[in-house]
Amino acid sequence: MPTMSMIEAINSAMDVALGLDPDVMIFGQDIGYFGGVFRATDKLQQRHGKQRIFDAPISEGGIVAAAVGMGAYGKRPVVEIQFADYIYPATDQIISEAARMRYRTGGEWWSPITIRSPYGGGIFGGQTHSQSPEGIFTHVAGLKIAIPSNPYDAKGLLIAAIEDDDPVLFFEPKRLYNGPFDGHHDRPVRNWAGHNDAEVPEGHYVVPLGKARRVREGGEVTILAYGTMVHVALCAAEETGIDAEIIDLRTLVPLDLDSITESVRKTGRCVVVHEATRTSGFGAELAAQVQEHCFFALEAPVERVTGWDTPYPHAFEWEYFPGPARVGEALKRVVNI
Amino acid sequence: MPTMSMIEAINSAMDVALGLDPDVMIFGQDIGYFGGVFRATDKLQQRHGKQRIFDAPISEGGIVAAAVGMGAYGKRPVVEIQFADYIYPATDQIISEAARMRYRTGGEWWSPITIRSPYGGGIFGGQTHSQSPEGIFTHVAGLKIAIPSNPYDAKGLLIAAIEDDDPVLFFEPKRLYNGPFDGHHDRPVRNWAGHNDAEVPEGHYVVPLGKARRVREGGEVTILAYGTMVHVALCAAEETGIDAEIIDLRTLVPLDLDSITESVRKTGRCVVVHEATRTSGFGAELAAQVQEHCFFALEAPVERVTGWDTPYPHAFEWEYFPGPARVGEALKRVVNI
Amino acid sequence: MIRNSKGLHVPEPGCRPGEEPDFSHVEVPPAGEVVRPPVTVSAAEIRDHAFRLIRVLDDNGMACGDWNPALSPDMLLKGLRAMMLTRAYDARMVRVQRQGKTSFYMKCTGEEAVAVAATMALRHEDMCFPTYRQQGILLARDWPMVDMMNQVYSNSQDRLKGRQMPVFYSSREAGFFSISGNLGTQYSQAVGWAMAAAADGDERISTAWIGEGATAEGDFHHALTFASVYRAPCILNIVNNQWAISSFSGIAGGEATTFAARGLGFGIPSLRVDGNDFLAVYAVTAWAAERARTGHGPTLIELFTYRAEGHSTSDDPTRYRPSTEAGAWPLGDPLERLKRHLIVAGHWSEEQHQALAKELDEEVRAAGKLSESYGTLKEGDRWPASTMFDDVYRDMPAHLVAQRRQAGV
Amino acid sequence: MIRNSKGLHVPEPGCRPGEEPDFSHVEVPPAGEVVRPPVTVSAAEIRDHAFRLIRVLDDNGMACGDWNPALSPDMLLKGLRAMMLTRAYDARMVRVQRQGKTSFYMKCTGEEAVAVAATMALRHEDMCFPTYRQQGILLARDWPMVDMMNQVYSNSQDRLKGRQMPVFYSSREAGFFSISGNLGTQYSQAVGWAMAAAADGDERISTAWIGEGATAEGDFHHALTFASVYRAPCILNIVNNQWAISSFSGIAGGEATTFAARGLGFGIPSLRVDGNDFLAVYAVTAWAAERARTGHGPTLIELFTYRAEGHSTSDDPTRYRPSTEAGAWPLGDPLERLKRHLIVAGHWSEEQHQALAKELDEEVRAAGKLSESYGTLKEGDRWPASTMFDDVYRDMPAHLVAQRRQAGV
Ligand SMILES: Cc1ncc(C[n+]2csc(CCOP(=O)(O)OP(=O)(O)O)c2C)c(N)n1
Ligand SMILES: Cc1ncc(C[n+]2csc(CCOP(=O)(O)OP(=O)(O)O)c2C)c(N)n1
Ligand SMILES: [Mg+2]
Ligand SMILES: [Mg+2]
Repeated sequence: MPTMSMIEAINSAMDVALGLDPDVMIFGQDIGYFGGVFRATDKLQQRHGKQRIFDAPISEGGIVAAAVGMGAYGKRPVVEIQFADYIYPATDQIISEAARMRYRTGGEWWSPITIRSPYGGGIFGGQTHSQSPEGIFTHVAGLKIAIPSNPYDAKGLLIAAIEDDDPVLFFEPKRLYNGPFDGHHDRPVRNWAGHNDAEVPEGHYVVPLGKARRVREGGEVTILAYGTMVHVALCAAEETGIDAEIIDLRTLVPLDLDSITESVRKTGRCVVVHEATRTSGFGAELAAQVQEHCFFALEAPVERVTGWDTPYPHAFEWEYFPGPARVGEALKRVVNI
Repeated sequence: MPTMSMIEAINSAMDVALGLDPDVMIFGQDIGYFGGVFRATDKLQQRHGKQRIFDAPISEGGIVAAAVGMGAYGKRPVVEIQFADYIYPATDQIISEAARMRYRTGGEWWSPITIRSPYGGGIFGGQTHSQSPEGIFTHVAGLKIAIPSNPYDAKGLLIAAIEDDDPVLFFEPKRLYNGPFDGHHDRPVRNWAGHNDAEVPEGHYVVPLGKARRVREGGEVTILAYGTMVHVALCAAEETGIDAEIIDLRTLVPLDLDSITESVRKTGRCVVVHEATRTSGFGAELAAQVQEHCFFALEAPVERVTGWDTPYPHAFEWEYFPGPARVGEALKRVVNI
Repeated sequence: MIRNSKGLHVPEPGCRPGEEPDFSHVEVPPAGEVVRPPVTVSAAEIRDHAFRLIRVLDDNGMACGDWNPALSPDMLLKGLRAMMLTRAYDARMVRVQRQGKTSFYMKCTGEEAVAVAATMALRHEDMCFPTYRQQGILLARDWPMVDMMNQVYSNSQDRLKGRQMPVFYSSREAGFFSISGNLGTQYSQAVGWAMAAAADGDERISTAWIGEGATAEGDFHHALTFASVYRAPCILNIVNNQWAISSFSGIAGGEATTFAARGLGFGIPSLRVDGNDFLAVYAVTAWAAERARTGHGPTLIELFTYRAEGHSTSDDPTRYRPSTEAGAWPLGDPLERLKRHLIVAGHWSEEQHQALAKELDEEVRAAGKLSESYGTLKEGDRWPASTMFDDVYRDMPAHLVAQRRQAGV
Repeated sequence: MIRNSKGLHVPEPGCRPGEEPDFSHVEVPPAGEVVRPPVTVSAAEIRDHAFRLIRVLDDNGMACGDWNPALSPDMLLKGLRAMMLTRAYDARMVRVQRQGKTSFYMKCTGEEAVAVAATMALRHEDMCFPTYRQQGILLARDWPMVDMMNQVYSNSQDRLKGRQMPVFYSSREAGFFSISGNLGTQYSQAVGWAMAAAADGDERISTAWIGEGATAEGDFHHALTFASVYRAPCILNIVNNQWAISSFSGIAGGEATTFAARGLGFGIPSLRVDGNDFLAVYAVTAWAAERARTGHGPTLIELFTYRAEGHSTSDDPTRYRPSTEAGAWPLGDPLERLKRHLIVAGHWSEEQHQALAKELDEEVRAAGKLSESYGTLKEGDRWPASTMFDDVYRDMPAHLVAQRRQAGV
């Protein structure tokens, strides 16, 4: 099986979708001839033609609106928001329109659209190229949210997202595009070669939305993570020697609650990790649900390790990023209660 | 002391602010000559002049942007978003600009702006005149969020918000504008006359941001609520006869954590109530924090009573609204664990 | 010359309650004056059209000039009937709202031609992205009125399952896109629809409507940008009825220029038309539709009209404008003008008109009774409450199943 | 005639890598051709200006026509110096970025006049709302270069405390508003600032810049709407450098019309100017500033120029356009053109120019060394990490105090 980086896997997912379904249309800023600022759509215009994959004006609201209209026509649009930090001008079209279309029309129309966007920090992008806004959108009924942590999942989840008849926000951890990253920013950069989850089939397959994956079995504590933080969690578990079970959520909405509660009931402890700011991040929902469903199994409060409640500061990227040291400390605190 | 409805108290707050500070400027859709669709700015243009309070185009993004620019100039703008459901076109200016201005300029510029908006259901407004989007904004570092539950607080908090040098979102429970509302929609409508908290001083005073208020003392369970839900919670406590302590948060950010933990440590039980959809609503943050800080005092999981994870459906308003019956059931469940 | 260095300019309408209505700023050029260019014309060649006013019907009910679409008496009568039906429908629905049978209603009185004439100039399979004031589209497309009423009542036969506020219709079959509460969003969606049609080599086109007030939203700009860039086959209508709730059109940016002019900046041919002139509205729509269908891209049309009644049942217009303003409005009433044209042309009489009015009232009353038998917002049948958890997603996810169970519905 | 009924029209630039650069679509009218109207002119009277190109400097370095601002040699030399300094500054900062001393950099090569000439035509106390490509404003206002470098390095003397990406300067003292990473947001803020100034009867005006690509954002539309409605005393510049990262201006809507034309739809006087002509940029800015200051409201200016280098240090323009395109660009280089004008006029010589270039290089080098002594992104001093919790709010709330404690910084 070929080895792919995450960016190649994402490219392959779109290539496959374009090949199989003539209704797939892809557009976004710089994604046509140029192939995207991260090369996610590299060569796709050359392969599938300008009518199906093309550049869009710098107008995130217009891009999502056009996708909603195309969806109403019967197309299956996939759009790119160049950085998740730039999704806000599209908020109204996402929340008031795409998310609610099926509901407000009694099922007569819907928005089978996928909104891809690189998110997260770790590339010195400062406060406007590093954000993790997923939490905001998890509050909106009608949206699905998927976030891959490796090339295999990236391709399978993205194909699932494109084929899904509901609007899906697909956030791509940009720090993982070219290699896994465990938060040790001072060590040499790795690429995906040789990584288990970098073996990616060439053709069509899906990783279903709504199914988490246990990436590490353990008995002492459950770590809930997604995206880059899965790798950080793995690293923290190794480094502390704590017998942590790690669940890669893969989809935040719908949430695979069964996998979570099963694990926490077993371990009795839970740490939630995300890069987004803490207050009202998706970690809050996870902590709330874990204590709702596993209260009597819990031996310690659910801890959250997250970005601080500040914008992402350029020079203090690594003080901001919730790396393995901070996750490790939380693990120690939690298992020692 | 005069009795004021909440809408009169809000009007009075702006009147006072306009009178005391020449830098206060107020604008929004229909708020000038007409005095606002809910009459919040009734007669203010006539009193303070067209240069300081005027109609704005139907452009929420433009309104907030203009406020940010005026704030940079040295003004203290107060803007109205006609319904909280229509705040989304302004998301980028609120999140990327107003909230981050002080931080990104090292304190050189800031956004001393107040964004007022009627929110919540109970008036058959359907899915676009009923929303409670506060949870989304609590995730954004740099914003403050205040929500009054009565005329006295409404005026005092609004003056505090206007005088605050940080951007404040001020959500007004529209169902409370003209009278308290306990969720019994089938009973005669009440007005504020005779209500304790409807005695409102004519002049200047503030209710400080960040201070909750215990509106009912009790020993069995703590209810955390804000806005309309404070009245619903009071009603549920009376109707169930459960000795609930009720805390009116008044400000979601910054949160008065001390008042919360003090109460929950005493009662050992906690129910969180809000009208917004459940997943990732502010209730998630409250539940997460309560179990973080009061874990060993808790005798039951923190329960959330909230709007369902659907848009607000026109004909099923009362099936959607988390009324006293649902709050009461949660109270019973929690105290019986 | 206006100086604002000593103050902020805040536009004010010409008159306020208690004052005499004043339309002296409204120029009413003679009918037939504006030339009709070929549909292959470039935007640059007809920039001036954005500042003119295309009119066909003159004060005597005669059709003038080369925009005259020369419609058959049948078509004219169909149009008159649809406009009269719209007005009768509106009248009843406001009445039932006042009776408390539903929560809210919005009339389009005085603007019926804007929806009806445009719809008749389109093909049935063309797609409409309306606002809440184009109920005339549905009626012109012979969509069952009782279905519309069911929506207004949120009753057991409401195809929107009681979820939307009154008048936020949706009908895929009628090519009438779901109305959004959020102003402006449909405008850029309509362009996306047209882009998809173009990509498919589909002959269908899309048409969108927006109020002059809502043109201030970003979506309006996105729509024009995308329509211009991709030459989308669509018609972008601006309904300038001069009011946005309590704000006159100056607050929307109508003081310094026309709304049609907005299109000039995008190289989109832009027409300004007498929105109360059925023939003119028909003619410009047909022109724009032909342009779009033959691959010449979008057209922007400002329909100059007047909102003769309140914004909705929630509002009292006498608080912000003279109650006599509607009467003074110089472009008249679209129904009266078309009626007169038909009579002058010998196709219609006062008696026939009265008879039709009566017939339509009957039709509306019968539909109303039928719809009420399916329930109203306050009484009778509606959808089971459990359905409020449906259609959030195509398949109900576990958390909604759990919430439905918890709701006990 | 283009038919898109059989397909979606997707604009394409005239040439791609490997092809010959092609600027045949660019009309270069003679200098001095466009008339200069009085500042009291109405938008309607000069609609045509949006489609012309105001030029003062001709190919021989002569200043022509009634837009010639007739600047003193001192002013011209000051302008030349500021542009040269900007270019030297850019050159060094790209070099240090390549050396890994900071994360990112953006040059404005070929567009120096856009910022420098405009700034010189403004008063020092007028407020600027720039994008990331108007570093020339700061240098023209004699803002210390070392302060700019400190920001680029996020070092211990960075007044933005290491929080912003390189080149996102901010200086209240220099009247240079905080640059946002989010395109377009400053445009409508600038109008708000101007509205506040007008309300105070303040003589100061605001000026905003936006890239042609970013005009597609809603903020652009909001800015024009508010500026038009309230006649805000501001200058709205569109820097049409023909590229937005890899997308040519057709993707922004520049195929069917000019960007200056965007203003026509709002009744805002709109000028199109040769952005590489220092004198022309100065002249139009001065004209617009006088308009604004004397209460005649906003002006829109399209500055037609060319982004001679990559978008930023993160991008390689040879992937999407011929590498020879910059050389073929017909409007030349703003520095060269002003230099030539000065030489032709007898105020300058090649020798003086070389000497100045050397002097400026020295100045930049010295500033660079000083700034690096305060630290770079990767080495040396920076702000204490604890300060990353400051300035989120005016007063630090309890939860941030707790987080700072937890961070152990
Ligand atoms: C985004 C948004 N902002 C505000 C509103 C509230 N609102 C509803 S209708 C209306 C006036 C619209 O005026 P116009 O666009 O001229 O349409 P008209 O009512 O005249 O047909 C306003 C402000 C809304 N529905 N959506
Ligand atoms: C809201 C938003 N969307 C996208 C981006 C990413 N982006 C940064 S610069 C750029 C191109 C801007 O082009 P233009 O406006 O023409 O300015 P120029 O770079 O030519 O000066 C893009 C797409 C952004 N910064 N903000
Ligand atoms: Mg209107
Ligand atoms: Mg550009």
